[in-house]
Amino acid sequence: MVATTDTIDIFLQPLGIYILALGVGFLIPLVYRVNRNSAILVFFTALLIMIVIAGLNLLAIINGASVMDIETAGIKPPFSINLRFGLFEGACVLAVNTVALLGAWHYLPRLKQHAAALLLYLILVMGINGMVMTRDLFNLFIFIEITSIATYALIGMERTAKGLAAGFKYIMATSIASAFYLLGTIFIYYQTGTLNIDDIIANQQLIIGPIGFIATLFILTGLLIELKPYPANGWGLDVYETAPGGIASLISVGVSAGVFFALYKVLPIMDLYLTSIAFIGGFTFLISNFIGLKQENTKRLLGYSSIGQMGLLTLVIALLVQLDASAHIPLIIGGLFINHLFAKAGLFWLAAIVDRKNIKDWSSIAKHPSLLILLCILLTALVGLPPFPGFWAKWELVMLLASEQLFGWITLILIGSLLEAVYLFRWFSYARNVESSESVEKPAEVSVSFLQQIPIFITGLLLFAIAYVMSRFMNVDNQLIYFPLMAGFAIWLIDRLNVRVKSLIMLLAVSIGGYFLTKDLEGINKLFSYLLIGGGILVSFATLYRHDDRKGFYPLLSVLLLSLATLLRAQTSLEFFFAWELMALSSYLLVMLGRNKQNCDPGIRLGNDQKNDQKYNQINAIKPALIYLLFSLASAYFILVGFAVSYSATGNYFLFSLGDSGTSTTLAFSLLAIGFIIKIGGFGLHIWLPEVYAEADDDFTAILSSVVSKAGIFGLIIIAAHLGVRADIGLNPAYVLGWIGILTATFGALMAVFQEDIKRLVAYSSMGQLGYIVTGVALMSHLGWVSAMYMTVNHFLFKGILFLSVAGVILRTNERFMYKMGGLIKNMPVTFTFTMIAIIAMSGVPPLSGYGGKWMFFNALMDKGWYWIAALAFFSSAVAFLYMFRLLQTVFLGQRKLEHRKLREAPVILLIPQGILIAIIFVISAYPKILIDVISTAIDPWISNTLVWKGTAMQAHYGYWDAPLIMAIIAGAWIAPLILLLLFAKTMKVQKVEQFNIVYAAERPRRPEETHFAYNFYAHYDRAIGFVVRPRATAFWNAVIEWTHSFAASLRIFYNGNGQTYALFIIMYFVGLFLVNGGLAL
Amino acid sequence: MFKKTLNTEDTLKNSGLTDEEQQLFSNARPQAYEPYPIKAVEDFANWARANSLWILAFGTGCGAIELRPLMTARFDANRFGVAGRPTPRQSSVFVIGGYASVKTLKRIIRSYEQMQGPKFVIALGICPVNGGMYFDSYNTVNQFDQYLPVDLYITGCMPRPEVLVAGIMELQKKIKAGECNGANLYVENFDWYKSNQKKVIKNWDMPDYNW
Amino acid sequence: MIVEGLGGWLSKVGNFSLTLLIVTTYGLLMGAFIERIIAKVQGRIGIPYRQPFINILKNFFKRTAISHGVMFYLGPVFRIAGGIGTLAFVPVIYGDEMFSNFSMAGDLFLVIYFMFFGQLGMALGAGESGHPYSAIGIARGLSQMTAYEIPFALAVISIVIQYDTLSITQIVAAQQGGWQNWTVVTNWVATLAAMLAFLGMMGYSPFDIFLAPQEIPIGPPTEFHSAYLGLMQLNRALFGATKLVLFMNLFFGGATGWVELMIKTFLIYMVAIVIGVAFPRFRVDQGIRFFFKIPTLIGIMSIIYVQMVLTS
Amino acid sequence: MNTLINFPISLIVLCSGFILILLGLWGMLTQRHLIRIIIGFSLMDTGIHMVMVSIGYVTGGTAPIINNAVPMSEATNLVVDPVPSALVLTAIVIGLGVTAVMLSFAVRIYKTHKTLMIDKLTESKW
Amino acid sequence: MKDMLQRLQRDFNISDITERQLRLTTFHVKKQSAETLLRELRDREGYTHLNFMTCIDYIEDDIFTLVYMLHNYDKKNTLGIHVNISRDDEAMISIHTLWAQAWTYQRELREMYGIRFPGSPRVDEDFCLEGWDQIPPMRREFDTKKFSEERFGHRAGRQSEQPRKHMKVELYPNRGGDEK
Repeated sequence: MVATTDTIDIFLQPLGIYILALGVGFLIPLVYRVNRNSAILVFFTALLIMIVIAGLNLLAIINGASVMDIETAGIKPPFSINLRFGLFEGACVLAVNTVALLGAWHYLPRLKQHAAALLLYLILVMGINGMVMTRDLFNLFIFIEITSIATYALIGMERTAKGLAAGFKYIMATSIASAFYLLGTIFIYYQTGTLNIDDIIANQQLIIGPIGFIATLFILTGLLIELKPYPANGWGLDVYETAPGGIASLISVGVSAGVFFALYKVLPIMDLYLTSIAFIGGFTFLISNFIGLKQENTKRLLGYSSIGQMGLLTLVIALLVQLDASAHIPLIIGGLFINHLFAKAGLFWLAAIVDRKNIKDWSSIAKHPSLLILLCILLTALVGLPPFPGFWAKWELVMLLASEQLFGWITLILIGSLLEAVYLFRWFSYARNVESSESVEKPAEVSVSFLQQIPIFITGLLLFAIAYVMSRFMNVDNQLIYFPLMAGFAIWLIDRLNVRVKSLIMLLAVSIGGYFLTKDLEGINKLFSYLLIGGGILVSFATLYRHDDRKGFYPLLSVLLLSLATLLRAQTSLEFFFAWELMALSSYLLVMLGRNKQNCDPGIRLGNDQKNDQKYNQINAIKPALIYLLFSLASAYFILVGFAVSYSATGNYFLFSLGDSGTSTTLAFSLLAIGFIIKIGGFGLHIWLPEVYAEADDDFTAILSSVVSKAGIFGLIIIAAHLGVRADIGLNPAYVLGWIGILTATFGALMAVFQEDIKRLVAYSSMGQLGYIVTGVALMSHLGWVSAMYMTVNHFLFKGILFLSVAGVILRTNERFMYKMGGLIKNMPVTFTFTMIAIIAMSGVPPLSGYGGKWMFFNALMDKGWYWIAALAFFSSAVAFLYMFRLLQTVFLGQRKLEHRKLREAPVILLIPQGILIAIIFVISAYPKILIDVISTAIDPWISNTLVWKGTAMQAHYGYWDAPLIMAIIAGAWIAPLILLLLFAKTMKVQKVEQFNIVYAAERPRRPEETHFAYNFYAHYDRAIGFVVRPRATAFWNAVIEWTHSFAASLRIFYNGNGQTYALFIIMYFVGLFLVNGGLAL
Repeated sequence: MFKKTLNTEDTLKNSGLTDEEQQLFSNARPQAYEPYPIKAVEDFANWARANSLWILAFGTGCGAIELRPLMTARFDANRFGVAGRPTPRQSSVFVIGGYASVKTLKRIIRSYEQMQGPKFVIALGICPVNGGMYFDSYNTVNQFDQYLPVDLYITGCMPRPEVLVAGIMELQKKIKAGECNGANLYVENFDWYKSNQKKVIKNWDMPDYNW
Repeated sequence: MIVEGLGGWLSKVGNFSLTLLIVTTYGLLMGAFIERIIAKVQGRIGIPYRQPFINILKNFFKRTAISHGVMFYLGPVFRIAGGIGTLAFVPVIYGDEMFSNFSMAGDLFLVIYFMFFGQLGMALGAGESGHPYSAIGIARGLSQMTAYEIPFALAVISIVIQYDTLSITQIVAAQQGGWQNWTVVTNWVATLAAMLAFLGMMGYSPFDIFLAPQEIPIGPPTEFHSAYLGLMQLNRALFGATKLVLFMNLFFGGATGWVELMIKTFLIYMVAIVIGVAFPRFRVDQGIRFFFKIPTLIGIMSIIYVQMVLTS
Repeated sequence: MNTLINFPISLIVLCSGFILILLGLWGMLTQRHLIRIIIGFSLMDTGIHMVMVSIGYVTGGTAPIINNAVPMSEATNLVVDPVPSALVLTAIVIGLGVTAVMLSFAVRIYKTHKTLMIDKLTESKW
Repeated sequence: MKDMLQRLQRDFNISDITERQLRLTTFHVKKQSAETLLRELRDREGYTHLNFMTCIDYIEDDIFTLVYMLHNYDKKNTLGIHVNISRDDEAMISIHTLWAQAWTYQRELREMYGIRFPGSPRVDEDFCLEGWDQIPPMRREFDTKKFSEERFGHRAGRQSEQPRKHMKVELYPNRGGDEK
């Protein structure tokens, strides 16, 4: 017994992997001849045991076992080759082997056709394991070559013309790289007399002079080339493009992992080159992601992403070593690496089973929810959104870099990540794109068996699991941040239930969850919790009006609402950022669930010619959703850097210590403010807003505008409270913020004036109203903040009403263009009344609640001496009348269309929340003190109270405002003439007439469409000052997009497909490295 | 206040309209109004009406040119409370400016029906009386009062503005005396007027009463 | 200004009703007077002084009417409520508690914003009439309003800076003690900008395109008649006079008695009339562009002027 | 001791090794025919092997057998380093393997493309 | 001018060339060649402006004479092209292809004379008369007086005078209206 356990113990040594691979490997052809299935069984058993070996050993090490050094032939190093199995090696091997097993599962249909294929696969895996574990330079070479040869052979087995050509280029390139490596190895040996890496490191003083320089350079070039740096990586891309998914995934994640690990091992002797390595990595990351923008071939796209990720890893490892921050390696490198490993492998397999060459043809999976979910999970992980490992790693990385003041690298990494998100999620957009019926060539539906999806599914699960483990490692104590995801998952489980049932369950769950999450908040957070959670649930109640199934809507909505709750709860910037990203992601997916009836090209060109109805009608939610995601990500990155700047100054993540940022305060404030402004849709950064609001589901737009946009306001107030007020920030950023706010308000209002689409109109209006709030926050005075909060509450109230009533109108008329409606007051008197009250409240006309906000705002502006802003605010609130009247006039008043005569009132479910909101408006209008007292209490901790009340009247430095009295006077002034009119009406014969009984003489009205003055309603205004609102921002961003794509196109001219060119680049790469690192000086 | 439910006898057929258009136009029958129950009030009201004659700015024929000088310095009808009004809703006096062709008659009827009572019609020139020089024209009506009630004729071809002023003063006298009941006349004999109108207007593609 | 008890409030309402009556009557009379002046310029006699009253009475004495719906009905009510409310918030006679109305409820800002109330309600009423001309007229009127709001807002901000208050009573108080203290003297730039805006506000030529009597018969009120029109005519007199009172208070030293008020408001009104009779009508986009150019520039200068000259 | 000391054989091997490497690289980069490229690779490979061998050579050294002729204490000076030779053996095997794979690729490429010119194999690019 | 007319005479066989006034010449042309002639005049001779087109009813000759009035801005003269069409077959080629505005005239002629212009836009819609249910009113066989009395009635007491007779009485009251 003892003996057997010993043998098992010995067998379970890491060395067992090699024994197993070689032994079983060469056994397989034999078994294969006997029985194919048993060969496969053996094959899988071998892979499984490899995992078990790696896993058990890793567990042992985690449990405190010492690092295992395995010597062969019984001789101590340096004279023997030896393997090392430490924490990093173990983790890497385990991950690679897991991917290999899943990959084999995925690739089995092809693998099982040849015994040799099975053998080669095993050898390949073993080679990778060897690369990771070996501590011998030459041995490393052998493992690299073993891996390469196995790869060549596997590639060659797919006898496609393209695959063979690519394979040959691959061989050429890697053989040159290996040659470099071998030369370097031998020179190192020449100088140090040893091949053992540890010995070499120990004796690195021996590596001197030109020979030492050349030797290290050779080794570095060899390894770097294997990692496919730009531009010497065309061959790698060709292989990614042409190799079958199973192989490509192993090359991308497995081989790269091995080589990367090898690089990590030799880095200690590469001190001289660390900067070069960092630059190469960063450059490759950035450029690959740039070029990815132009790529439409699925696998090549993945190739670019893969190369980019490896570039990022290279950059990070070089930086970490340079900064001597090896303590961060497990989290950052590990996180990024594992993230890349699983996500990329999963994507390659997904690409293989879906088998659509062009990403534009991926719409064929639009009706496969499981494939879509998998794609979404993997892409989300790859982009580094929560809760995946990449998110934590990126956070750690940025914080680390910030604390070292390396903002250049942060910028580069974030730009690269953003670009990557662009093309990856564009791919998702194509996949989500349901084909329209008129499309001529329809890609055939994909038929994918469930079994094929399992490996991918497992990668997804692993990603979640690892993410959780990572968050534990990062000391994220607050497990509640996962609550939204869990709730979402739970609700997803019941997604098959009746829509009413599940929506009610969702509402209930969110209410309970939201209550428990937010019950112990106080101050501003408490106030916002009423608004975001209470308001969110109230507005979400209206989603019940839809009868269709809405798969996925409710889980995502619960994630969104609960992530808002966790956002409010956040104590640290990490929690805040986590919730923020979760909110962005879930709202992106929710937007994407919106209008999806027609086919469209989700390419990210912005804006559209809205006068061109035909074209305009064809839009659907996919393109705006993508733009929304990108702007959200950009916003998140600004916030990330802002937090990082603050962290670099304070050294901790707590939100309340933001204010201690010292000299970095202004920078942190500006970055954070930009981030939130993007989310709010500030001037110049607003272009995502109208399209998203227009194309999202009508009820979800209400949530977006009235609830989600408040998250941005919340963030702004939080940073203003922590950074702006306490830390005595210089006035300038706040003043700039004030201008941004008021320009947003002005241009939002002006844009809204010229919209034909009802949702766009309300969207621009929403943007404009948020502009006032931003300026209010920027005032940094008590009155300013009270006005900002007051307007925030108001904005929630009337935007909720407006978007819900618009939803009702759209539901009934099935139209979005206002000129196609008209006269609906007869059918929908309640909706009209609600809309009218909301609009009067919004316009700021006394006595309704909007006036209070405007009054306090104006007084605060005057107090502060921001006169120009006050003038613009005045102007924009006047302009607001134009679009508000237009909304009422063209939709509810004027001539009703014949086909609209039979319309019914909007569903009661839509009206109930509106009614409640209206009631709140009236209460606040009559007794604003209720609300203002709450607000004032909430912000008193930050700014001392300056409000003066005289009875019911509020006193400011300049003016005074007595809301109940105003209400009474206006009621009196309104009722008196009404009575007069009613009296006189008694003396007359008043005839109720129909819509065409209007004044006409020469020609009588023929059709309501011709008689309804609605299209291009403000044509004269357009003639007068329309030039101000020509879509410059859109044009600018389009130019940015165009330029970026052209730039990307020009970056890839190196990839001409010729193997010799690629080889030349490799040699030039070496020469370049030689020159840059001072080769001539030797 | 609003008479929403009318029994079927009170409604008009509006047969000149398509089914779709039927729903767009009111089919209510116009109704006569009584004088105010108190005589003094009625007299006062008539006085006010007489001194505030708002003429509909619709020149139906050649006589329209004679209306223009009324407002000039020489005749200054403003003195009598006369003013032009571009919309029939607000006007109280309709001046038929001479001959009325069939095509114009249709517009005259529309505009007249859109005016709110009490409303007054002044027929200018000889043509509304008996066709005048257009007595044998294929498209000019010969007896205008067959189609609309006329409160006052001012004959001539054409009458000069002086006569018009005199006519307006005469009309004021009549209004003050409470004799101008054209609107009620029209309503009371509505079917007769309507049948006369329809006799000459062959393409009756409008509601029977243009509210 | 402290009002106590029900009796206090009732007398306040009573006083306000008196003010309302006086101002409306004055507005109507002034309208007739202006008409007569114009007639004299044109060599006519013009309407009798009683004519505006008769017109309104006539409209109320109409015996038939039509209704397009509830909003059509409420439109004129909103309109005149706007007029009455605006007057309620403006102190009419300086130093006279009786005619200070309800100005303790709100400040200048309230008055400016409440001016929109009537316009909005009227626009809704006209909208429900379903007449395209109404909609066109409103579209033009509202656009023009946004344009003249700019110089007006700038001028108001300028004087608010100057007097350091938003309270109309205090603004008037600061101008007491002789004509040299009037805003028109102390801050003539702001007054100039405001008077240019005033031209647009009054809706006389050259800025009367939104009424355009011939092209789009009378614009927004195309469909309104009888008692509706009567209310609107009342409001036109009332609201016009209120605006004059407001301008008088802000820029011309206010008034300490009714006679002073009448003289001052009449003269302010004459500005609009003189310009009105002398200039042809602007197209609406020309009008908007006009306000965005010189008046806005003057408005900007008025703030600079206040900051540089008056408060330094 | 020997004239050859001034002109060590290892240097000759080293130089010719480098020359072969460069020749091989030149061949790989300039020759468009696949077979010639493979030959270029072989040349380069051989060159590397020669370089490796020359590195381990000790002038006048003997075979790395530790016996009486070569005392343990002077082994490092007298004996040719055996490690490079051992490495070269492995490297040759690997080089052979790679060459074989390349040739098999060439065969298959000829079957699918009917050409052996590398500049015709540019299906995938950008 | 003369040259042109001669050429037209040669090519189009125009007849009855009459110089009505200074700068106004009229001539007749056959119905078949009328459109070609008009096109020629417009494109070659610079008669780019169609002043009007109208019709004369020669019921005695059983023809309608269509008149096309063309103007040359360079030469500042006008041509009247007369085309006789039979009253039995009152159809004419539409010239809206030459002058877009011609469709209005053609619509009017269609309404007033019943002349058909196949292909002319909206030619059958009402032009001046709305709901006309008689023969076209400008045809001379249409008795307007009878129609007017039937349709519009006749107010008693109206006296009608023959203008010629009446004027004689007016001018020579002494002689009882006798000229002598």
